Amino acid sequence: MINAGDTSWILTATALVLFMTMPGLALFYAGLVRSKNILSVLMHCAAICCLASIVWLAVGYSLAFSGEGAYVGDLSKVFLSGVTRDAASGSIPESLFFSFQMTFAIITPALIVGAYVERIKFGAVLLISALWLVFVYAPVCHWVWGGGWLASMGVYDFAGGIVVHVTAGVSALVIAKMLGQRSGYPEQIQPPHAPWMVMVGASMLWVGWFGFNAGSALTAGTDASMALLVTHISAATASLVWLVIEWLRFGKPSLVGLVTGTIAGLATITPASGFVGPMGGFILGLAGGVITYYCVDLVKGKFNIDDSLDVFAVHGVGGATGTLLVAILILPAFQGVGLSDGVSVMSQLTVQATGVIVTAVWCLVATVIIVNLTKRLVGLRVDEEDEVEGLDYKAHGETGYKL
Amino acid sequence: MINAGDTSWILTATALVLFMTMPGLALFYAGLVRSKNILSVLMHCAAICCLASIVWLAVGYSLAFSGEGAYVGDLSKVFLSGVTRDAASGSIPESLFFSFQMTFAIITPALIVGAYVERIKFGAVLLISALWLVFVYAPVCHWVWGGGWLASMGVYDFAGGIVVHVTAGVSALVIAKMLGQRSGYPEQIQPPHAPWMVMVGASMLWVGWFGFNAGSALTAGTDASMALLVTHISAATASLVWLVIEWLRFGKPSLVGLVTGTIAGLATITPASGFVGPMGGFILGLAGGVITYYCVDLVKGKFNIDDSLDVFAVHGVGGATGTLLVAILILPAFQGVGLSDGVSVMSQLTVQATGVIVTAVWCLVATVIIVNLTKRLVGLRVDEEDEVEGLDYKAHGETGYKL
Amino acid sequence: MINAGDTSWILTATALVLFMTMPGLALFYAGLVRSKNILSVLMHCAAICCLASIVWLAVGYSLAFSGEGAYVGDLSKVFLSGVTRDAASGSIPESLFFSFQMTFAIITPALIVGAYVERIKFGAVLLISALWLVFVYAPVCHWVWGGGWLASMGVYDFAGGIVVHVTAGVSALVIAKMLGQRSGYPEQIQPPHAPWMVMVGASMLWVGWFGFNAGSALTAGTDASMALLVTHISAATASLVWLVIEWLRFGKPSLVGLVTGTIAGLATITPASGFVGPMGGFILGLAGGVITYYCVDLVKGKFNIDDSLDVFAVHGVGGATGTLLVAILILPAFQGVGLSDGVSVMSQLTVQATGVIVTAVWCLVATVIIVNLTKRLVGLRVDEEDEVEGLDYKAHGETGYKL
Amino acid sequence: MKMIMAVIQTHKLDDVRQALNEVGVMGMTVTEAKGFGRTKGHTEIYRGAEYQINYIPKFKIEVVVEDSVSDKVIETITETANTGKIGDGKIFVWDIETAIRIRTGEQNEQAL
Amino acid sequence: MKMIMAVIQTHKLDDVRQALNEVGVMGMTVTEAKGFGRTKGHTEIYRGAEYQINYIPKFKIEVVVEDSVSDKVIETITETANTGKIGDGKIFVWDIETAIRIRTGEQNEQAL
Amino acid sequence: MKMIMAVIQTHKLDDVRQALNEVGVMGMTVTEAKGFGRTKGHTEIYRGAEYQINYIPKFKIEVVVEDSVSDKVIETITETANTGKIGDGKIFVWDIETAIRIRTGEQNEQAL
Ligand SMILES: Nc1ncnc2c1ncn2[C@@H]1O[C@H](COP(=O)(O)OP(=O)(O)O)[C@@H](O)[C@H]1O
Ligand SMILES: Nc1ncnc2c1ncn2[C@@H]1O[C@H](COP(=O)(O)OP(=O)(O)O)[C@@H](O)[C@H]1O
Ligand SMILES: Nc1ncnc2c1ncn2[C@@H]1O[C@H](COP(=O)(O)OP(=O)(O)O)[C@@H](O)[C@H]1O
Repeated sequence: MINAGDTSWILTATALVLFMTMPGLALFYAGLVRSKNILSVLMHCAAICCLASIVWLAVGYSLAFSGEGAYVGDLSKVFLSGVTRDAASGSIPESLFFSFQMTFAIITPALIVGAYVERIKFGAVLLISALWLVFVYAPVCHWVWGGGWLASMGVYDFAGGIVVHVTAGVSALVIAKMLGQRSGYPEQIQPPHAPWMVMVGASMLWVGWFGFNAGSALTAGTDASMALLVTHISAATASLVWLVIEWLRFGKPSLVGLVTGTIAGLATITPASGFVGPMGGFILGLAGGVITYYCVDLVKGKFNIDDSLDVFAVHGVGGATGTLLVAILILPAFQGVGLSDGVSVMSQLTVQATGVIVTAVWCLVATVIIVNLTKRLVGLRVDEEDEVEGLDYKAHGETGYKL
Repeated sequence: MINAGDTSWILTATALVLFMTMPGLALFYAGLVRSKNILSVLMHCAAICCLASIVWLAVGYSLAFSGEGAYVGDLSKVFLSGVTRDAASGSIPESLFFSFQMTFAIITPALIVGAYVERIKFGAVLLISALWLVFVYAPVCHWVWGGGWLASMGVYDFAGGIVVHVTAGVSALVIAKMLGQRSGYPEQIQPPHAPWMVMVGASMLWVGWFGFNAGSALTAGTDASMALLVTHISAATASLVWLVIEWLRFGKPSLVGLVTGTIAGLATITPASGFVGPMGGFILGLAGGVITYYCVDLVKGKFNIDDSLDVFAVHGVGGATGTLLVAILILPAFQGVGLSDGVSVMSQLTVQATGVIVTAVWCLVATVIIVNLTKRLVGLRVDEEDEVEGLDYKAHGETGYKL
Repeated sequence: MINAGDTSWILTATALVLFMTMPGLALFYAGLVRSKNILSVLMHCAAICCLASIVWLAVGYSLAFSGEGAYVGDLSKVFLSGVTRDAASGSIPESLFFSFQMTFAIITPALIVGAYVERIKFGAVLLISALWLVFVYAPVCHWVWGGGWLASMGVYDFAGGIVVHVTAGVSALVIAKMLGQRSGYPEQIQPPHAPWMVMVGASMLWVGWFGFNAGSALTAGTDASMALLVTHISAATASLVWLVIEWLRFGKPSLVGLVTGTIAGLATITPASGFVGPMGGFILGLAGGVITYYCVDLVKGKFNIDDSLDVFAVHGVGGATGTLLVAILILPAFQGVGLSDGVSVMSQLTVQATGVIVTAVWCLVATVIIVNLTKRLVGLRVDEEDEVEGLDYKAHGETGYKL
Repeated sequence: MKMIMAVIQTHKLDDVRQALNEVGVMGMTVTEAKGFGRTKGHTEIYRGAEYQINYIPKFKIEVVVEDSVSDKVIETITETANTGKIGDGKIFVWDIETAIRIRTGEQNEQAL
Repeated sequence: MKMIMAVIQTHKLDDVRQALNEVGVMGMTVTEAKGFGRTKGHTEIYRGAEYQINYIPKFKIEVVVEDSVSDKVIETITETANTGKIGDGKIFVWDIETAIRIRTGEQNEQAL
Repeated sequence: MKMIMAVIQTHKLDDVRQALNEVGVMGMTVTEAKGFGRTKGHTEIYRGAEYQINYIPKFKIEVVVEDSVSDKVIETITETANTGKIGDGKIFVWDIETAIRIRTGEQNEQAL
């Protein structure tokens, strides 16, 4: 039976999560690249938003949320056929549940954009994103939220630590590796061309994340309220962690550093947001902030992979951290909701780890195949000259700034 | 009896629709002009927002939503006199209904800004907008939503295909024609000075449009949920249509092109958003995308009218398209809600066409009178030199960028 | 007993009020300074947002909203200890009430940023903000909203005329005075480097203010609806007041002027938003607009205090104006809710005045101490050279624009 | 060859460019500049106070031409950039020793 | 006449302008430039890594004056633009053949 | 001393800078410029219509060097800035009378 209060909140949450991508994430990423590529990044996010919506309507939603399969849904709901106007999903209309989930299916491939900016072909962006949604996102979404095998194991992933951040992060790393570094990397790479734009994007992501995490309660009550609270605390804490580390290390805390911490804190709390209390949010912010900071170094410095905007280090690692720690921070001792009866921290931890690892492996395998296929069909990189002159004009015929 | 869930959603929707104008539409338009006029466009939108709010309180709301008249309301609710604090309108407070409708009365004249940018006198903007609200918007709003003659005929216009987009589009065309082209048009006209700003504005419009269309349900239930869904699908589809056309035609899909498609798709679905299903949304996106794309050429290329930011081609034509197609796509065959008993597609189509045509004619006549009057009273255009040097400094004493 | 409709609205309102600071206020302020300091201003707002959240969780909320004390709360709710997941506060979860109030505790110290931009040490920003929250904001919040002595006196402050605007305004003036003017003030001070950014920030503040004022009803009903309406009317009216004054005085109404009026109108209506009707909103807009306009001159021109972004003149004076006028405009004669039985306008006015004056005095005293302490501990100003070269690079190692 | 450097009003750039084109100038280089001269800049109002903007945006044009045509070019610029208002700008001329076209390495007259 | 072109620290512009004003310079043209010299630019930190920004923002001033006053002008700039720190910049001087005021067509000395 | 002014393709700046460094050029000043020459600018599509962008962004490099090394420097620029495509740019050279290092007041050769 449909509840107007719950429906009202999820309508709002859907708007908030769309806002995270359009324009939140788009601005966050666009400010980080060089000015000659700003429009291409905005274009990637916008085009993925549109394409993902159609793919979700066509097959994505059905593969994720229909049928009884352990590994993937069926095709009974393609184009929402058979879903009547007044069909309900819990206390909200199914049409709304579809839309809310769609906004997740939009932002997840858009997160990956950060891995391949400034050098990828636009055609490859579209093809990779579409295939990835169908073969990676939809199945994993089914495993965790669609009644699949991980759900049956009792995995905890409230708003997408596994479904969104681990999948995006791992696939981002794979794509970055296969695509290769930007020409002139790392010497000629410049710091963000518009830190103010990065901050604005991050702020929009923060606000939108309330819809992302608190909306995942699918009702407007205590779960949503506590989810909002812990989400905020984790974001604030991780931001301060980055600020402090930079201050100690370089004597100058930076704006881009602080807001990177914000995103790290948000990604980390995501899987736990429905299960932990304020203290849990605080601890996750601390952990997520510290770990992601050092992982950025690790990926670029050690592995020497040009995951250009640090999607893996921030989202993948952050999401995984939260997914694992929830097994402990869920305890009432940390103001959490507590584990189900008969479940021990260890056993839950095993389930959580299984979820993270199996998902990571699946992302790795599938992404390698998708990227190779794309390479054959449309090619991956623009040629050197276009890359040097910038994608804005070369790929889209526009220039970012005309002052 | 007031429902908290419905009220909650319409409070949110009101914020979303205000957000569409401030700053959504303002940024969308400001990014499209030359940098010497960016502030004047923001100023037009902001000033209209303030002025329209007061006009709406003074007479607009009363003319649109009071009394029994077939053509216009009465003055019983000027300044909301007689509307008690706890007066209800359906399941929400009337004060909220007033505010929600006010945000429509704000964005509609603001849409027209796109027709006269870069050359109009600021005084003319204010005078035209105020008169237009009283003599065009309020009456038409009454015809369709205030129990006027079109409502009695059973016209379908869920969120403003006729009331908002046809009125704004037609009047925009008239004003552009009467005002004349920008000096140096078309040779010296430059492409958008800040495509990134256009994209940000369009994204905000997209998100805000959820409040516009789903809010028009005035309740938080299945109607609102399905309206949100089809609105999104139409926007995504039309965006991809523009992307594909540009790609085929020029080999380079542009960011401004894609987001123009977004707005076209949103305008097109508006009148139909409460009556059609996903398939209807998809078809409207296709139709709206294709038709508006070619109408832009038509107006500027053939008619040679400098409707500078294509208000007529995108909003007028899009809104009209949706208003007509709803008569067909409302059928259950397309997942629609179906026509009322005894009504045939043809008869409904006639009603819809009547609404569009009569409204267009009224806009034409009234706008011609309003513009002529304005010309006499305050003049229409700034002088050539001010136009060349830019309105930002000449009309507002400011400069857009000081880096 | 928790109501989903009310909860839904306050969840949304919380997001809206966070949005006011991140990025609304940050952009509003960043656009007003010179381009060499844009990032430092964004950094101040973002860092305060994070720090204030943690301080609020640690002690702020408890000091403001726990216990029976007349002057300050107790420590029973530090880190929300003892607040169970399903604890309710009225018809919403207490966790949500905490978060909603937290967003107020974030924006209030952030408002003060406008007083000390372009010359303060980053360390001083953090220390002053933290101490100020604990020793000024939390107590005053308790006086008015936490059952303290002003509440007992029956003071009217619906959404923070005293708690937010008077406190921020007065403390801003004190800090500006103690900090001293920017080097080269006033000759070398430049007008806003990015008026467009100021307008975008102001627009976000306007939209977010719906959450601020209408959210303060803590329910989704007639109070929230009327609060939204009067808030909007006051904002629109005050904007037009500034527009008209500038037009008459200089012949050129400016964008920055108009949106400054918007903020003035919003600050002025805040304390009255739950008690007055449309007419009251209109009158408050007029009064707030005129008074703040002339106070800006007064502070900078006469007192010669470099309250750089006019926090006192716009927020302090606006908030005080509304706090006093509510005693009259609350009358049914002005469509208000009326005074409680046996209370006369005069007696209420005395209560309101007492609230404003005592709060102002407390802010003055406490701020002087806090600033002196900060001076000793970390110092207040960057050295001349850093100030001349700009805080962005000198304090944060970044540059605002790389085109 | 001569370097002809002109500082002109921003809104005159297109006219000057076209005029130079017509007298056969093949190329020019333009930079945004801030000018300061008799015209002491404009004022902007911000929250009731007047602020002096000391510099006026100008375009600086640099054209290198053969000696033979330099007078014609100077004349053309003087005419087209002229509005008779203070702030119209200046033209400065000096000798160029060598000119090279990077693409081909051609020198002097051939390079222009 | 002489063209005196100076590349200076950005924050010295106002001082230099005033000083030149006092020694009677009627006009100058300023452009934003990126300098590269002994001072090898600054570093920015981005997510834990240091990035070298090779260029330092500078202002390029161009003043054309009569031969007689050029030494005075050069001196003035050298003094006011000097901070004693590396990166203070350079002054380059060369001969100008003709100067024209676009507004009036006046030539040379009259044009300055 | 000679002023060597070169207008080059924007994406060639880093290469040129490094090359000059290697031949011992201690400093240079760079300004953003809009070029106009044989290459008549590019076109942008906006809502179905083509727009001509008349100017192409270029970088203008100014290097002052001793006469002795000027040929080497010119050569170096010509080589590194060359892509063989139209629009590669130009180099212009003229005599400098005086050069001063603001920081020290050193003159001419010592100032470079
Ligand atoms: N002596 C000079 N050296 C270099 N540039 C100059 C000089 N005098 C004027 N200019 C440039 O010419 C522009 C116009 O000069 P100005 O004196 O304002 O107008 P007018 O030349 O019509 O008297 C100035 O803005 C400045 O850019
Ligand atoms: N040979 C040169 N040609 C042109 N500009 C130069 C030259 N050398 C230095 N400059 C300009 O002067 C600025 C300051 O020079 P630099 O060597 O950094 O400091 P200093 O002159 O105090 O040694 C440089 O940033 C550059 O813009
Ligand atoms: N006569 C000239 N004076 C000044 N700058 C010039 C001149 N001719 C060309 N330039 C500059 O050189 C650039 C390249 O010239 P162009 O003719 O387009 O290519 P190319 O030199 O390869 O023929 C132009 O964009 C312009 O900036």
